[in-house]
Parts: sequence; C-alpha cells; structure tokens
Amino acid sequence: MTVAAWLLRRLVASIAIIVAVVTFVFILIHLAPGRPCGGRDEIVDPTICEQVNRQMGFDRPILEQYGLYLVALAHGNLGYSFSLRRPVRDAIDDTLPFTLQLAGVALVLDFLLGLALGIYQARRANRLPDVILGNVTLFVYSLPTFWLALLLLLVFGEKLAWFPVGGPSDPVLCPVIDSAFCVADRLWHLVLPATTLGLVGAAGTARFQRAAMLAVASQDYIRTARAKGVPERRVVLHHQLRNALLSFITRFGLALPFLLTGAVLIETIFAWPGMGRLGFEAILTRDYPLVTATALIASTIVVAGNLVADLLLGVADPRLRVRAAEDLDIVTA
Amino acid sequence: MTLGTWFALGVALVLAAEFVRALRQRGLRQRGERWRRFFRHRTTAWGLGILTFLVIVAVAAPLIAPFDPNRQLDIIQLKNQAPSWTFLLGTDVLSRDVWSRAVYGARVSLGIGALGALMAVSLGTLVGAIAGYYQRWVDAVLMRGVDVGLALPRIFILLMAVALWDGLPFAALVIVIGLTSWFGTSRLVRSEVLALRQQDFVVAARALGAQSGRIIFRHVLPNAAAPIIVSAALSVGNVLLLEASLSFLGIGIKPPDPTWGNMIADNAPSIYSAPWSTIVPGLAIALVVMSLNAVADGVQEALDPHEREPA
Amino acid sequence: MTNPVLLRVRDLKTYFVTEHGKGTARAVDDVSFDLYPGETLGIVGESGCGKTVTSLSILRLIPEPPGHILPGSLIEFDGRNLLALPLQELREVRGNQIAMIFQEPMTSLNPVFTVGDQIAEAAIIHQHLSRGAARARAIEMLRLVGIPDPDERVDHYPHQLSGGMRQRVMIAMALVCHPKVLIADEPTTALDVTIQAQILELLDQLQQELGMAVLLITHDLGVVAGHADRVVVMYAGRVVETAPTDALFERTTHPYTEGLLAAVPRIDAPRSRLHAIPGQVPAATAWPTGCRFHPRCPHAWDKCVAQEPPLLETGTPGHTARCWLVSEPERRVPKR
Amino acid sequence: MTPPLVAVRDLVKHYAGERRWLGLGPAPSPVRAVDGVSFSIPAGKTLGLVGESGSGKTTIGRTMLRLQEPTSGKMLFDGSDVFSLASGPLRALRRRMQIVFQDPYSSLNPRMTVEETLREPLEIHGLKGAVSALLDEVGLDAAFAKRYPHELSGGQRQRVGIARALSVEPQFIVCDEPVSALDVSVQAQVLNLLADLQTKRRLTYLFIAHDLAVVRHIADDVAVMYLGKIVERAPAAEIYALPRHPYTTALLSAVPEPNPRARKQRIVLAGDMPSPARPPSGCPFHPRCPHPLKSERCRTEIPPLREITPGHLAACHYAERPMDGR
Repeated sequence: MTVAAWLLRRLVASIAIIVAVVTFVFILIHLAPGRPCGGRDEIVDPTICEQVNRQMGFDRPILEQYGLYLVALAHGNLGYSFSLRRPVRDAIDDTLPFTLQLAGVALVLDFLLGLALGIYQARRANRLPDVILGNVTLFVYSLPTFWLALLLLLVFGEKLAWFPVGGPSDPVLCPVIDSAFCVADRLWHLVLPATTLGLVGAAGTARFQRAAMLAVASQDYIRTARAKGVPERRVVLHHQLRNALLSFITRFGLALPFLLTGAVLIETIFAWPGMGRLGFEAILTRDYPLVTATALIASTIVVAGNLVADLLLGVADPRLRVRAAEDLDIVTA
Repeated sequence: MTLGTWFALGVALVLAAEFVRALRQRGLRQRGERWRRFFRHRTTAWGLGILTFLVIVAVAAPLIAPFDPNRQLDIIQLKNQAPSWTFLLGTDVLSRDVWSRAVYGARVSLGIGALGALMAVSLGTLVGAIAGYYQRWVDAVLMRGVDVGLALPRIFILLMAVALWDGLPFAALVIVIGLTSWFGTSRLVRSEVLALRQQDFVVAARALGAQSGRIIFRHVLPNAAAPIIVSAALSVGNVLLLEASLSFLGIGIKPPDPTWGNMIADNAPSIYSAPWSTIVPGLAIALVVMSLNAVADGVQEALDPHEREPA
Repeated sequence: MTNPVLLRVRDLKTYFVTEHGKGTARAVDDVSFDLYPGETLGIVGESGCGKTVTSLSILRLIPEPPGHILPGSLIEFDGRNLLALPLQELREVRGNQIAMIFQEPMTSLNPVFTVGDQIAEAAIIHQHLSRGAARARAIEMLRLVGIPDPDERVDHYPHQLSGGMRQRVMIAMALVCHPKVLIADEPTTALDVTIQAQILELLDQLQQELGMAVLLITHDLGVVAGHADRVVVMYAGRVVETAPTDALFERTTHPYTEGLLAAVPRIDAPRSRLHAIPGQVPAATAWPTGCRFHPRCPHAWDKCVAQEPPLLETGTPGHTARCWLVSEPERRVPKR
Repeated sequence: MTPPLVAVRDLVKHYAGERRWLGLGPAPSPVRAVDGVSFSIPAGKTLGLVGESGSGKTTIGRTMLRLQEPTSGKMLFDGSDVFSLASGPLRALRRRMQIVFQDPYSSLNPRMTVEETLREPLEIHGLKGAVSALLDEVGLDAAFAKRYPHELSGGQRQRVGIARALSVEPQFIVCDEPVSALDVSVQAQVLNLLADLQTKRRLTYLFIAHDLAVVRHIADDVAVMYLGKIVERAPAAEIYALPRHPYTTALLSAVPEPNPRARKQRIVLAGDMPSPARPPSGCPFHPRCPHPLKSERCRTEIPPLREITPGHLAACHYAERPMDGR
C-alpha cells in the first residue's frame, strides 16, 4: 500500500468522524428542550420568535433541517448566526486566528519546556533534582487551569502589573495589527494566557516524557549502544531520546483537545476574543448554527491533529512506515 | 471555630493518619509483596492520607464545619474577612465562612468526582472489554464511536448538555459527565484485552471449555486491573476538574450549594481584595488531584504485571 | 600455556540488591578464569548460574543499582584492571577492543536506525572515520558476515531482516573495529536450529580470519562441544569445573556437569528416559552451605554439606573440578 | 493395529492479512500457515511434529483443538468431526482434548493460585476431583496449592500447566513445545513426566518441537514440517536411521551434539525460510536444498508426499536417493 492510498483512506475516515460529530451535535441540540429564541435570559415577543424560527427553518422536520444543513455545509456554507446577526463564517473567521495564536504559543511552550524537563529528569532519575521536579510538575499538573489563570492574573497582572490583564491587544495603539510594534504588543498580551495553558500542559508532558525515557532506558538496544562504547551523552540524546520521541508524538494528538478545552476557560478569563469563548456564548444563546460550527471546527482541529501525529509517527518510526508489500514482515504462528 | 469543630478536625486528621499507618503496617507484616510496593514512594502514603482525610471531612461535614455553608452571616460587616480564629479561612464576598463552604463543597466535588469516574470507568471498561474480546465488527463499530467521542473536546458536549437542559440536578450531571468521560478508558482497556487475549492462559481457559463471560471476568479483566484502577484514580481527578470548570463557567451545580468550582467562580471578581476565598478551593482541587496521581503511581507500582521472577 | 593471558578474570563478585533491600543475590560469586589470544572459551551453565552476569560484568554493563561489582574483583585486559578504569577510558575498550553480541537480536538492535548506521557508529566513535568511510566499512562488514546484497541491506531497518540476518548484523557491528575479544552471550539461543548452525559456523570462520578470542556463553553443551577449545562450567554463581573441551567430555568429573550431560536429549541414542537432575537451581539469595550442588547431588556426604571444596586438580592438565570426589573418588556412588 | 484416535485430513489454515478500518480496503496476500496437512495418531501413541518457527506446527495444534478456526479440512476425533461441531458439543468434547503450552510464564493466570487454576476446569465441567491428587500426579507437593505462579520456577509452572490439562481427564493432549523454554535438567524432568503420564493414563500426544533430539525421546512417529507442509513422516526409528528428505537430514545434522569427537561434517543450509505468504515455486525447499541431485524439476514441480518404503513418506523427487548427513 502506498502512502497516498493510506492518506486517502485516513482522510475519508477523518471526514466521516467529523460528519458524525456534526450529526451528534445536531441531534443533541434538537433533543434539548426549548427553542433558540427566547432562551434563558432573553424576553422576546413570541410572534417575533416564531418569525425568527420560521426564517431559520427551525419549524421544519428535523431530518429536513439536517439534510439542508449538510447540503449547505458541503457548499462551505456554515449558516447564519441570529445572535450575532451575521454569517457564522465571518464570526469564525474573526475568532479562529485568536484561538490558534493562543493554542499555538501554548503548545510550543508545553512541548519545549515539557520535553526539556522530562529529558533532564530521566537523566537524573530518582536523584534529588528529579524528585524535586517530579513533585513540582505533579503539583502544576494538578492545578485547575482557570484557577492558575486567576492567580497569574492577580500576581503578574494586578500586583506586579508586568503584563496586561486581558484583551488581545492595546485597543488604542493597536486596534489592528499593522506594525512590528503591534506584533510585539500581541505577544505581550499573549504571555499570561499562553503561559497558563502551556505550564499545565508542560507539567503533563514532562511527566509523560520522563516515563517514556525511562521505559526506553531498560531496552536491550541501549545496552548494545553502551557495549559499543557510545558516550553516555549520545546514548541518551541519540539512542534513547529518538525512541522515546515515538511515544511523544502520540501526545501531540492528545494535547489538542486539552488546549481547546483550556481555551474556553482561558479566553473567558483573559477576555480573549477566540473561538472557545464564541462557542460558549453560542451555547448560552442557543445559537444553533454557531454551536454546530464551533463544534465542527474544534473536532476538525482534533482530527487533523491526530492525522498529523500519525503521519509524523510514520516518518519517525521505520516500523510503521508504509511501504511496498514485499517488505512487509509477515508474522506467523 | 468552636472547640467542637477543632476536636472533630483533630479526630479526622488522626483517623486518616492511623488508617494509612495501619495499611502500611499490614503491608510490611504480610508477605504481600504488592502492599510493600504500593508504599514504595513516600508520596503515595501522603496522597492516600490526604484523600482519606478529605473523605472523612466530607462525610463528617456537619461536625467539622462551624457555620452553615450557605448562611450569609452579615453581608455588610463580615464580607471578605481575612482568615482569623473565628473564620479559619476567612469569609467570602457574601460573608459566608469559606472553611465551612470548603468542607461542604468537598461533599459535592468529591461526590461528583467519585461517582462520575466510577460511571466513566465502568462504561469504558465494559466497552473496551467487549471490543477487545469480540474483535471484528463489534470492535470496529465501538472503536469508530470512540473516535467520534474523542474528536470533540469533551467540554463542548458537556457545555451543550448542561446549558441546553438548563440547570441539571446533581444526578443528571453525574450521568452526563460519566457518559462523556469513558472514551479514553475504553481504548486503554481494549488494548490491554487484545494483548491478554493472546496469552496462553486465556487460550488454555478456552481449551478447557470456559465461556466468554468467565474468560473476560476471571482471566482477562483481573489482569488488566492495574491500568483500570490507575485510570479510575486519574478519572476522579479529571472529573473533579471538569466539574470545577463547569461551575466556574456558571453552569454546574446551582448556587448557593457550594462546590469548589463555584466557590472559585463566586469569588474570582474579588480575588484582588480577598484572595483567600479563591485560593482555598483551588488548592483543595489541586491537593485532591495530586493525591490521586500519587496513589495512581502507587497502584501502578503495586500491580505491575511484570512480576519479578524468583531470583 | 605459553601465550600471555589476554583477559584475566579473578575473584569476580557481582551482587544484586533485591527489592527493598531484603537480601543480596550473589549472582556471580568469586569467579575466575583466563582467556588466551585466539582461543574460544565456553562458559556453560543453566539459567541462574551467573554466566550472563559474568559476561556483562567484564564491560561493566551491569545496571547499577541494583547490581554492583564488589571491590577485590579483578578484570585485567591488556595489563589494565577494567574495573578500576575511569568510564571515559573504559568506553575506548568497549566495542573497540572487547565487543559483545547478545542473545536477542530482535531487541538488541535499535529499531529506529538503519543497520548501516548502527554498524558505522562504532567505527566513527573509535576510529574517527568519516561518515562516508564508515558507511563503506559497514557495507564491507555486512559482506563479511554473509549478508546478500550488502549495498542495499545497509539502508534497511532491523525489522526488515529475519532473526538470523539480525544476528549477523549484530556480529558485523561487534567486529567493525576488529576487537581482540568477542563476548558472545547465548548468540544462537533465540534462533532456529538451521540458523543456529549458520551463525555458529560464521563465528568459527570469522574467528579464524580475524584471529580474535571468543568468550562463548551458552547453556548448550552441544554448542560448547562443537566450538570451544576450553570450557568453564558454572553452577550457582561459581565455577564448578574447567577443562579443555575434549578432556571435559571424556572425563566429566563434577556430578553437575555429569548430570547436565546426561540430561541432554540425544539423536544418536535410542528412545529412552532421560537422566534428570532432581530438584532445581536454588535462589541466588540463599545458596546452600558447603558445596552449592550438594542438595541435588547423588554422591553428597556430610563433608559436602559442611565445607565447600576448592577447584581441585584432576590430573589432566588444565582440568579442575570443585568436588570432593576428586580427592575421595571412593565416595562415588555407583550408577544404578 | 489400533484405530487412530485422532486423524487430520487435508488441514489448511490461511491467515488473511488483517484488513483495517471497517474491514474495507485491499486484503494483503494470505499467509499459508498450514497448507494441506494430513496425519493420524493411534490411541496411546505420540506423534512428534517437528519444524522451525514459521513452519505452521503451532497453528496445526491450535486448529486441531479449534482454538483457531481452520480454513478447510477435517479433524476426526474418535470418529466425530471436530471442525463441524456446534459450540455446545464442542465444549463437551474439549474435556477430551487438551493442550500444554511452551511458555510457562504466560500459560498460568498470574492472579490465580495454583489451586484456583486447577479447580476451574473441574467447575466448568462439574467434575469431582482433588487438587492435591493432581499435584501429586505431576510431582508437586500439596503445599503448592496456595502459591501464585510468580512464586514458582519455570519447571514447576510447567507441571501445573500439565496438571491443569490432566484435570478434565483428557484422552488426547497437544504438547506445544512443552520443554523448549526450560533448562536442560528441568527439561529432562518434564519429558520423563510426560512419558510416565502417557503410560499411566494411556494418553495420546501430538508433541510439537523445533528440534529432532527432544522428539527422539518421546515420539513413536515423527513428522517434519517445512513452510506449512509435511515434508517427511515415518516411524521414529526409521526417520533417525535414514532420513529421506534433505531438510530432515539437514535438521538432524544441525543439532549440536555434546560430543567433541563427533564434530561431524555439518550440513549448513543457506539462507532463511521463505515467507509463507510467498512460498517458492515447485518444491518449497528447493532454494535452500543441498541435495546433489537438485534439478530444474525441483524448481517447477511440487513433489507430493509419497510412500518411499512402507510407512515412510517423504515429499522429495529424489527421496529414493537420500543425502548422507553424517
């Protein structure tokens, strides 16, 4: 089987998963009591409500609504958000970049710091630095992200006033990003929210990576490397790390749901105009098209992340590399 | 704080410490290699002690909490009081005693954590065992379902379920959390079952004419106990964090009943002037999750399937 | 022997602390032997006798903790005590002058690097070859160990090779720096019978071509009989008998060696019951008193329980046995 | 002559390559693990089945007990066709056929004591029996009943595995390399035990092994497998005295003998066993065959398993002129 065929199959599977997610969300929304209009906090004239519902097609049979939605989706049409009174597509376009920036910076911090700590701890396994770091990472890993966000905000935003307390950029100087200064300003605003997410993630990554390194350390081929006279540093950073990275790659797929979940909370706390907050508010206002669209985007990110992780794993692990049939190792009884 | 509550608190501490000590003694006395390995790291004993203490506190909340957790003592005079001998951990923005709320909050938070995790792990184990044991199309169908479940960040499903149904009661919340938290466990259990299926002792049981139920429950699952128990311990922590997040977003357990999550949410606005009322419940959550992780490490050590050969 | 000793092992003691410090497993307990240039010395014994720990101790590959080599042990190579060498200098011996191959070719090769890279690594480290030269060297080594299409195979990963081919790669990797000593730890145990024959023949042939000394560690008396010049028999962490191969099989002296030999299934014997040694190897945390074989020995008498015999000269040159029967042959219980 | 208790007719087991993802996608070429194997074992006798890894010998043993489903073929046990039984009657029949495994470490449930392990089969079949008697029969002290597998040595575990198989009082036991993982001295103990039990209980064995020397001490008949096929089958005495197939000759010559005087002229086969997914054309052994008469015919024509002398079958075009292995 060729790489292309494998990729095609995985793509089809991924799309199937996303469609299933959309279907599931669609069903869930329609099973819920109440209609979008006149939701929990709004008091709207019932006749207007009815009009809105008719306009949005919410009075039609659910199967028909579902069919129409899928057809629209296939044309790239995500529908119209009645709470924002604008196309869902535009709302996503406006918010998604903010979430990607936040999650991206957090991910980099998570992986770089986590990897470095994990490798360092594994090299000093069960000695004092490892024990101390082990307890620290366990503590950070156990913190609720939103609570850590509040504390960081309290200390670094309020008390020390080193970083801005919220928002994506300075509303006066940089309403739009059009200069190097504004890029710096954006990063400046990203420090606290991204650090919150990244720190908790990094603690988990460090614990994971330490365990992965130690699991590899007891393998026979590490002993072989030592028997060859390979210097200790190279044994760890070449032979051991290269194999431990294989299990690390699978973590990439797992990190995304964590980051997206965290984004909902972090964006709320830091007034970050991202998609997580958008989705949350959409749920509160029962903005069906917007809810479905954010779920769709979120699951697409997760599924794509898994696909990328699998691809990377294929590149990194020669045993998984998809190759011509004659090279397949056939295991028999 | 009254003398009585101090006394009750002292008793809870002693009970927890004694419980752990007794377990440890038993481990050292018996030839049971497992107990000894369980207590190999000091953190495990600490974790177990802390959890025991918190469970005792939650159960004996009326004895240990000096005030009614929902009572607003004096909204003008006693609002955002700093910790003192009367208010051990201060009061919150509505002049309620933080210590009392934290004690009662342990009931809800630990309750949701334990019950939600129990449900999630049972479901995950069941689905994983069935998929791994029967393989073929059963496996394909179940695992595709799990793929879908894992593709959507859990918080979205939860938010939808909780927000759309508007004010779910405790039991329903537990069920919703349980129903959305089993995917990871099922994958884990499935891969364990797939590996165990190949083992000769399972083949032997089939050769002896054992039926599927017996094989799954006597031969396969007991040998997958380690990852399942570890997964359960970690699930409790995850569910706890999830409930806290929901409460923080204002859609978990309805106020005024305290949970550690909604305590943080209620007091976050006054975090600058009265940080204790936010910090305390957050630390409580971290303490529980940390203890659970430490206990999970101990379980992993104790039930390590790589039983050492007799030297 | 007039040859100078190449590798001298004296009073080697490698102990392991068992879990929770409950006890000490005396895996290797006072083992001594010499390896001469160009010869094959077989170390034979069943699992738990300490033969593998002995081989790992030579290059200090014992995981520490839980293992440790006791002070007073000596492993002398080229006039230097390897046990006292700084790690930096020891690394220059490892893979360069003393190389090892292991039992499991499946797990002993790193799955994520090509076999060429893994063979070349030692040449780059020890002989400072360039990458290109090292690669050429790897191809040459693959050809030497009889792997077909070495130019192509050099870029293959271990999982693409059969078990026999992997063991050939391990041998190529070990020999790339032309070591003076090759330690082969059960090199064929994991392989099929016909592949085992291939690998053993290859080792014989390479030894002749390259003139190295081989320490052949095995549980199989048949392998020793066919490939070793001298044999050391180990039991319960001790050397119990040592002899030139022919002498050992001709005049087996220690009851353990006798029992082991009688227990080997033979294709040349008619269908019959095998002789089995009763009981089992004792635990390394609790070796028996006196002669460690006495609980399983048909000849044992009270002296064996009380006092452990030294390695006694049997009369044949180079043949010693740790058994009181050597000095008191009349105590031997006749075969039923 | 005793009628056969067990007879296998034309057994075929192909493994389809695992299809991924909802069973769609192309199926890789099937692995012919067992490719048309027939034999029978008279009651109370032992057939030694010898082959290297990948020859299909383990698959045969497991398929015969229907621990794996066969692709085609027949397995007659005491007259009934095991492969066509429904699950109910099959379960009843399982009492009469048992298996002993190679790896003593994975063959016992680590969470069950010896007693629980031995009691379970009795429970399943509603039998009365004493665990202590079973332990005694395999040479273990009754004190072992309370122990867990990790407290036992390899040899002791293997004895427990044998006791478990005996607990349902079977007539036929598949011994799947029961001594391969054991030390030489313990291996002899277990082989002797199996031989004693056979005499005492009049058991019928299929004894699977990878080396001809072990089989020598227990088998009445020997079948040699290569790439899913039996290439030679004969009474034990005959096959050791005059092997007809060059592969058998090579296998015999590859056994390392503990006798330095017999440093015989060893036949060392070239190359590896080919993958059963792509067996060579003609005689499956021809690419490695050292027979001096090897010819074009070997490359094109599959030699059938035919009777060379009475009771001695071999699948070689030149079986009448066997190689000299010594």
